[in-house]
Amino acid sequence: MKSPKVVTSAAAGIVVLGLGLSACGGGDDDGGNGGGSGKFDAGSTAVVNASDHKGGVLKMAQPDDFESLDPANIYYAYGLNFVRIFSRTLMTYASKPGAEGSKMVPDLAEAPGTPSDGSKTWTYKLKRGIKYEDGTEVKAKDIKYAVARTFDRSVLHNGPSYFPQLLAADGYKGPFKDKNLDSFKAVETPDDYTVVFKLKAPFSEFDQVVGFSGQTAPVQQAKDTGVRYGMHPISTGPYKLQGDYTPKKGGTWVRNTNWDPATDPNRKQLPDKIEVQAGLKAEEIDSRLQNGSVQIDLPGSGVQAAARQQILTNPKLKANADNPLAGFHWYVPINTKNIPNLECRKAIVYAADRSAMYRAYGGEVGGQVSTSIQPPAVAGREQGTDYYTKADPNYTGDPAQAKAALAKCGKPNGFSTTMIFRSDRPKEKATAEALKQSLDKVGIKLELKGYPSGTYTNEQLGAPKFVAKEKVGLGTYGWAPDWNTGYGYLQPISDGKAIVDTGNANPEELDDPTINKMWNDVVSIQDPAGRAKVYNEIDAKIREQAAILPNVYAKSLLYRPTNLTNVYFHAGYGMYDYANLGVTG
Amino acid sequence: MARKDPAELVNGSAEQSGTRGAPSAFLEVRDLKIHFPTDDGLVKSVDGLSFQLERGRTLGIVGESGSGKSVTSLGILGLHNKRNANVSGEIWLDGTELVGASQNDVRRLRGRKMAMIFQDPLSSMHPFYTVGHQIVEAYRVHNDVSKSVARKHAVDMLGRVGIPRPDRRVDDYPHQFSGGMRQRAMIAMALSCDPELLIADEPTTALDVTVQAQILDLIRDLQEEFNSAIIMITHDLGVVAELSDDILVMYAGRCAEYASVDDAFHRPLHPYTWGLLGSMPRLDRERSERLMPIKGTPPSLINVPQGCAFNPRCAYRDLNGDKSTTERPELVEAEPGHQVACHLPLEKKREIWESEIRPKL
Amino acid sequence: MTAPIEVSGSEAEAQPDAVLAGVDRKAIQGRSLGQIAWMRLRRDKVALSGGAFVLLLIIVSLPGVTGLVTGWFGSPPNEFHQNLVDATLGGPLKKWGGMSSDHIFGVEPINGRDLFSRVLYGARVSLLIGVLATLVSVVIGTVMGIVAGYFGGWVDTLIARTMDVFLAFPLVLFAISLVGVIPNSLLGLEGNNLRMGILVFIIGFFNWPYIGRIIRGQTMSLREREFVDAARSMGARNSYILFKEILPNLVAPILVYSTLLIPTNILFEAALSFLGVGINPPDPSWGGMLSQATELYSVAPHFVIVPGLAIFVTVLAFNLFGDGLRDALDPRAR
Amino acid sequence: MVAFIVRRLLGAVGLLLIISAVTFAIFFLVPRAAGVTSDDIAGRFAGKQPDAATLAAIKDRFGFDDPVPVQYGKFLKAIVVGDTYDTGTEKIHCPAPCLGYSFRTNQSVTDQIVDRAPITFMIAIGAAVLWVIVGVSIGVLSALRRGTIFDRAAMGIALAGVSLPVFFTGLLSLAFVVHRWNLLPEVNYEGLSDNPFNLILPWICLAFLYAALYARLTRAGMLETMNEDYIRTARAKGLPEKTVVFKHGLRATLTPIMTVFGLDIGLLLGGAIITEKTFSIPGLGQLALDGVNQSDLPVVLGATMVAALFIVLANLVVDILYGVVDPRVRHS
Repeated sequence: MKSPKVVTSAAAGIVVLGLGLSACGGGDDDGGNGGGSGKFDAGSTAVVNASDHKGGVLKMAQPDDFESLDPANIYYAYGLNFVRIFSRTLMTYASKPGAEGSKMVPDLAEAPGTPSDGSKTWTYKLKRGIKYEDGTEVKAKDIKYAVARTFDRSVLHNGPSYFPQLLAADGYKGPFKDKNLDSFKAVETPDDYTVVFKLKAPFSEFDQVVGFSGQTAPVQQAKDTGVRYGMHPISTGPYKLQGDYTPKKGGTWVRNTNWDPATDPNRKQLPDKIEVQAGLKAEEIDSRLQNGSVQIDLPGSGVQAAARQQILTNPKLKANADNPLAGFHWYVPINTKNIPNLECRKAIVYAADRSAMYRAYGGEVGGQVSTSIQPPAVAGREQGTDYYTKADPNYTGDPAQAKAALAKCGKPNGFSTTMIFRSDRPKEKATAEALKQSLDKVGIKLELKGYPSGTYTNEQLGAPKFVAKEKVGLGTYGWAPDWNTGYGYLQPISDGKAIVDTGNANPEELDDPTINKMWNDVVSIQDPAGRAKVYNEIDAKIREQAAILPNVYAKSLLYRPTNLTNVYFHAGYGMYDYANLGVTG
Repeated sequence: MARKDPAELVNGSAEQSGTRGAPSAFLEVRDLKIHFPTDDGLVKSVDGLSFQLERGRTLGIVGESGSGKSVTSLGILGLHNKRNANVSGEIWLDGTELVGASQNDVRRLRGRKMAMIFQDPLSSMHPFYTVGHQIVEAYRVHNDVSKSVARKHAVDMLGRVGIPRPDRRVDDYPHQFSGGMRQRAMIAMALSCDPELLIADEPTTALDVTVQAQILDLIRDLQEEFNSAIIMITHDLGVVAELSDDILVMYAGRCAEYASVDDAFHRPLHPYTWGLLGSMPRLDRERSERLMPIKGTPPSLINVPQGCAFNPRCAYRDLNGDKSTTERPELVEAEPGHQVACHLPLEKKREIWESEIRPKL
Repeated sequence: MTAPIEVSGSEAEAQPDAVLAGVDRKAIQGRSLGQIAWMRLRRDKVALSGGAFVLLLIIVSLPGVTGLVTGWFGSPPNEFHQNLVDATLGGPLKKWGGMSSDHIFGVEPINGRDLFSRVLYGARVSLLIGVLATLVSVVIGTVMGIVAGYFGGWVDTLIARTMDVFLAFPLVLFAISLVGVIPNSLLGLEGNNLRMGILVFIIGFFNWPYIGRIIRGQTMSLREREFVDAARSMGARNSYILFKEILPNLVAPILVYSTLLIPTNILFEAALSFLGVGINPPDPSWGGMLSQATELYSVAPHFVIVPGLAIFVTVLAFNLFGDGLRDALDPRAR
Repeated sequence: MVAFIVRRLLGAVGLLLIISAVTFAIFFLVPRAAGVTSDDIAGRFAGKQPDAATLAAIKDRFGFDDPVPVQYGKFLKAIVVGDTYDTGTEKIHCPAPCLGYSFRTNQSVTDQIVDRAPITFMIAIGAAVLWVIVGVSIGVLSALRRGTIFDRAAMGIALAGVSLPVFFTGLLSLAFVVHRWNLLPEVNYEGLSDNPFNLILPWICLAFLYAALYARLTRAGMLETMNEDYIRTARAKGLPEKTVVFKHGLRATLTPIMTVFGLDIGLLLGGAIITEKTFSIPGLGQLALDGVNQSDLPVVLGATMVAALFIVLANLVVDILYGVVDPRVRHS
C-alpha cells in the first residue's frame, strides 16, 4: 500500500461494502481520472482496486493451454501462479506487491525450513487441520509422495527436476515403477506433521526450491492417476475443480468449503467461480480484456501488437495498463569456445548498437536497457557498472574502441561468426539484425540463422555439440530465474558445472575457474546478503569476460480490466497474482 | 464492300426477276457471305455464294477442306455465332428468309424443317447422354409429346436406320456404338422430325467402304420416303456421282462451277474441277497411271490471290495474258444449267478438256 | 490448368500429302510458327507490358544494377534509420509509412530500413528462386512426361503413379518441415546460397508433376502422329525420335507453361518465407516482410502494402505475359 | 460400378501406404542424417534439462532406438489397431486410428486432429461454396459473352485474383477492414460452437483467389466445350440456347473442373496453412505449423498423414463421381 491513491480506493471499496451495496467497487469508475486506480503502471508496484467484494465469476483465458494442471508437472510461471488457487505447497511466494513478492513464506509449513547438518538436511513442520476438498486431512506422507512422483521424469516430465538433482535418493525410480514408498529414503516423515528432506550436498536456498514450484503440493497416493492427475488435481486451496479439466477447452473452479482462510494468508476466496477458457486467440483475449468479458490473460506476457498500439495511443486505455519488469533479461551470450579471445569478444560488446537492440524489443515499453545480468527483481542484486558498453537507450556503440580491441585480438579487419536466433520470435530476429548491422561497421561479419523455438534451447543454442559444429559465436537468449536470488539466476548460466549436452543454459560455455570456485564456495554462506554480494561479483566477472552482452530487462504491457479487483504485479511470477483476484459487476 | 459482286449479277440474271422477294425454289441462297474477323485479318470463308435447290433433289457441294463447304452448311442452319461471324446475303427456305430472321425463329426451324448429319458422329454426339436420350431430346423440342411416346419414336427411328435390336441399343451411350452404327444413330437423330432439308456434311468420310455404301443407300431411301431436299457436302466425288443431281464446286469461298452431275463429270469447264477429277482414284484406271494431284496448297482465305483465286495453281492462267491474276472471273452460264467462273474462252476450255484432261483420266 | 496447347510446330511439313487435303487452320503461308506467334504477341499490348515489366525487374535485379538503382532512389537495404521510426510503437514517425524523396516506398518499422531498396533486393531472391525452381520442374517434368508418354506401358504406369503420390503430398507442410530438418551446410553450399538451393530444390522438385502431366499428354498424342510413325518406319531409334521429332514439338507448351509456372513458384517462395522458412535475415524477401508485418500491420499498414504489391505486380506481370504467350502460340485457347 | 469403386479404393489405400512410408522416412531419416540423435528426440519430449536416465526411460517408452522399419511398423499398427501407453499408474489405450502422442503436449495426436479438423473444415467448405458459385458463374458468363466488356473486366479481375496470395489480401483486410475501419470484428473461430460467419474474412480472401482461378478454368473449359461438335449438334437439333449451354455445355465443362476441385478441397481440408496462419485460426494447418516449430514429430507426421488422407479421399470421391457423370469412364 505504497500509493496513497490506492489506499483511498481500497477504503472506498470497504465503505461501499459496509453500506451493503454489491454492485460496483470504488475502482470501477473509469470515467476521467476519478476512481484512483486508473493510472498507468499503478499495478506494477501496488494493489489496484483493493476490495473484499465477494461473488461474481472471474474469467481467465489463454491461447494455448497449461502444460498440465498437475502442480508437479508444470514449469511455466503462469501455470505455477494459477495452480495456487487449488494447491498449497510447503512454502510459497508472499502475496505482496513489489520486491516483497519475491520472498518465500510458509504455506502448508508452519515456518520456513530448518536447515541442519550444514544445510544438508531441511525440516518442515506442517500446519494442523489442513484439508483436501473431500475433507481428508493433509498428512506428511502425502508430501513425501508428491516429491517421490517427481523422480519419474518419464511420466511427469514438464516440471523442474530439482528434487532428483538435490535429494539423496540413491537411484530411486519413482512411485510408478516402485510402488513401495519406503524405498524413497530422501524424504522422511517421522510423524504426520513433519517432513525431512535429505540432500546430497549442502544447499542454502532449499526454501526457494520448495516454494517456487508446485511439487510439494500434497498428493494422496491412492488418488494419483499419473499423467492424468492433471485432469482433476485434488484441491487444498480456496477453489476446487468442477468436473474434469478439458485440455484445449478449459474448466471451472468453484469455492472449496474445506479451505480455511485462517491457515492461508496468501490466498483469497472472492469470486464464486473461476472459469478458464483455453484456445482463445490472443488478439481476441485482448479485445475481451478491454470490454471486461475476460479479466485475465493467463500467460501474463502482455498484450499483442494491435492492442499494444491501441493502449499506448489511447490515454484512457493506457490508464488501465501496467508496464512492469517481467523478470526476464534478454541478452546475447558470446560463446567463449568459438571466440576464445577476450579482446575479440570485447570488440563485439564495444561495437554493439544498444539503441537498436533496445528498439528491437519495443523501446521503453518493451524493456529497460540493462547493466547487470541479474534483473532488478533478483533479491540483493545491484545494478553494477557497465563493461565495454553503456546502458543507455541512445548508445549506438563505440566503433573506435571496438577496432582497438580487434587490433589487440590480432584481427584488425574483423572476423566472421554465426549468430542464431529463434525464427518464430520477431524480436529476436530484429535483435540479430540490429547486432549484425552494428558489427558490420567494424568488420565483424555475422551470418544470421533462425531455428524453431521448439528445439532452440535444447538442440541448437543449448547444445554445445551443435554450437561447436556450426561455429555459433552469438545467439539471442533470455533467462528468467526459477526463483529470484542470484543463485537461481546466475548459477545455471555461468557455472562451468552447469554446462550440459542438451538444454544448456550456459550457451556462452563460460568455464572460468575463478567463477566456478566462487559457485562452489557460495552455497555454504548462510547469510543471504553475504551470498548476494558474491552473486554481484560473479555478475560483474561474467561481463568483464565479455561472455554476455546485456540487452534489456523485459517489460510486459499488461491490461487490467476495470472490473478486476485486488490486482497487482507479482514479482515472483512476473505477472499479476492470480490467487488473490476478485471481480465486480 | 463497295465493290459490286459479279456473282450477284449472275444470280440476278438467273433469277430473271427485278424484285428480290420470296423465290419459288424450296431453298435459295443468294449472295451468301460469311466472314470471320480474326486477329490475323478478315477470313472470308464464304464470299458471295448463290444456288437453288428443289424438294426431292440432291445437291453435292465439293471442294477442298477450307473451301467454305461446311461454313456454308452451318450458315444455312444459322449455326454461326453472330459475335464472331459476319453473315450477309439471303437464305430463303420454303418462303422464309433466314439470315435476317430472329435467332429463335431459326432455332425452331432447325431440327424440324432442316436437319444436319455431321461428319464425325463420335464427337458430334454428347458423350454423357444415351443415344436414345439425344434423339428423344431432338424430337420433344419440336413435338409436344410425352417422354414415353418420344422414346418409342426414338426406338422406331433407330430401327428405321437399320440398327439391330433398337429397343436395347436406345439406352447405350455413343461410345458403345461402332462407327457405322453411330452414323446411323446420327442420321436417325437428324431425321427424327422428318426434315424437309437435310444437309449431310461428309457423312461417310470416317467409315469403311462397305458401311459407306449402306449409309448412302439409307440416305437415298429416306429421301425417297420423305421427298426431302438434300445437300451433300463432301470432297469425295464418288459419293457425289452416286447420289447427287447437281454439283457445286467451291473454291476459296466461291462457286467455281455449277453443273448437273452429268455435265460435271463429262463436260467440266473449270481447271479446278479438272484437277478434282484428276485426283479421284478410279477402279477402272490402269494401276500404272498416277493420280494427278492439284499442285500447291489451298489459298489463304485472308489474302485471297488477286484475280482468279485459283490462278497460282492453275496451269492455264497464262493463256489469258494477265487477266487471271488481275480480274476476278464472274460466274457465267456457259451452257444451260452449267455455270462456270473462269476467264478461259469456252471453246478453249472444251478443247483442253477433250485433248489434255479427259484422256488421262 | 488450362486448355492444352495444340502442338503445331511442324504442321506444314507434317502435312500428309493427300490429294485434296488443305490446311485445316487458317495459317498464313511462308511464316514459321515462331514468327506468327511473335507477330501476334507484338499486337498484344497488355502481354507486352507484362513482359516489359518482367524484363525491367530482371535488369534491376542484376548484381550491380540493384545497387546502382537503390543508390539513386534509396539507401542500402540494411542501413538502419532509427531516427525515422517511433522507438516504442515501432511505426514510422511520418505519415504514409515515412514515404519521402529519400525513401520512396517509406521505411520499415522498428529499424527504419529503406523499403524501396529492400523490395528491390527482395526481387532478386524471388526471381532467382522462381526461375530456377521452374527450371528444375520443367527439366524433371519434361523428361518424366516424355518418357511416360512415349514409352507407355509399365513405365507410364510407374511415372503416373509417382505423380499421383507427389500430388497427394501436402506440399506446403512438407516443404516447411523439410527446410527445418536439412543441415546447415550441404554439397559445399552454405548460408543463404544453401537456403536458396534448398528452396529451389523443394519448390522445383515438388512441382514437376504438374508440368509432367501436360508433357505426358502431349507426347501421347504426338506419338500417334504420322511424322513419328514415318520416322519409326524408317528405322529411327527411340532417342532420335524423342529428341529430334517429339521434343521440338513440345517447345511451345514447355515455353508457355514455364512462363506460367514462374509466378506460381514466386508465390510459393513468398508463402514459404511468410511461414518462416525463407532465406536468412537480414537479406530481404517479400514473403518474409509480410511475415514480419503480421505483427506490425496496426502500426505500419504500408509494410503490408509495399511488399504485397511487389508480389502482386510481379506475379501479375508474369501471368499477363504467359497468357499472352499462350494466346500467341495457340489463339484458339483464348 | 462396384468393381470400379473397389479398384479405386484399393488404389487409394496403396497411395496412402506409400505416402506414409515416404513421410515417415523423410521425418525420421533426414533428421538422423543431419545429426539429430534419438537422445535429441527424447529430449524434445523431456522438457528442460533432462538427465540421461530420463532420456533412456523416454526412449524405451516410445522405442526411439528401434530400427526405422520397426518404428514404421508400430506407427502403422497403431493406426490400424490402436496402441497402449503406460502412464505410470495405468495403461491408456489409444484407440485406432492412433497417431501417437505429442511430444510437447502429451496429448493424443488423433484427439488434437479431431479437435482442429472442424475448424479447418469450416474454413475450407465455406470458402469452397463461395468460390465455386462465384467462380463458375463468372466463368460461364464470360465464356458466353466472350470478348465483351464483361468478359474483359471479369478476366482482368480474375488474372489479378490469381496473382493475389491470401497472406497479402488477408493481412490487408486485417489491417484495414478490421483494425483501421473497424468494419468487422477480429477473426475469431475456435470450434463449431462459434458463429461460422466469424470466418467471413478468411472465406472471402481464400475464395477470391480460388474464384479467380475457377473463373479462368471454367471460361477456358466452356469455350472449349462450346466449340465441341456435340454442342453444334445440339444447336442443329433446334434445342433452346439455355438447354444447349447448361445441359450440354456446362455439364461437360464441369467434369474436369471437378477434378481440380477435388485436389483443391482435399489440399485445404488437410490444413489451410496460409489462411490459418494469416488470420491465426487454430485449425489443422496451425497444428501442423506449431508441430514444425516445436519439432513435435508425432504431430507433424500425424498432420501430414491426415492431410494426405484428405487429398486421397477427395480424389477418390472425384474419381467415383467422374464414373457417375461420365459413362466412358465407368465403362472403361
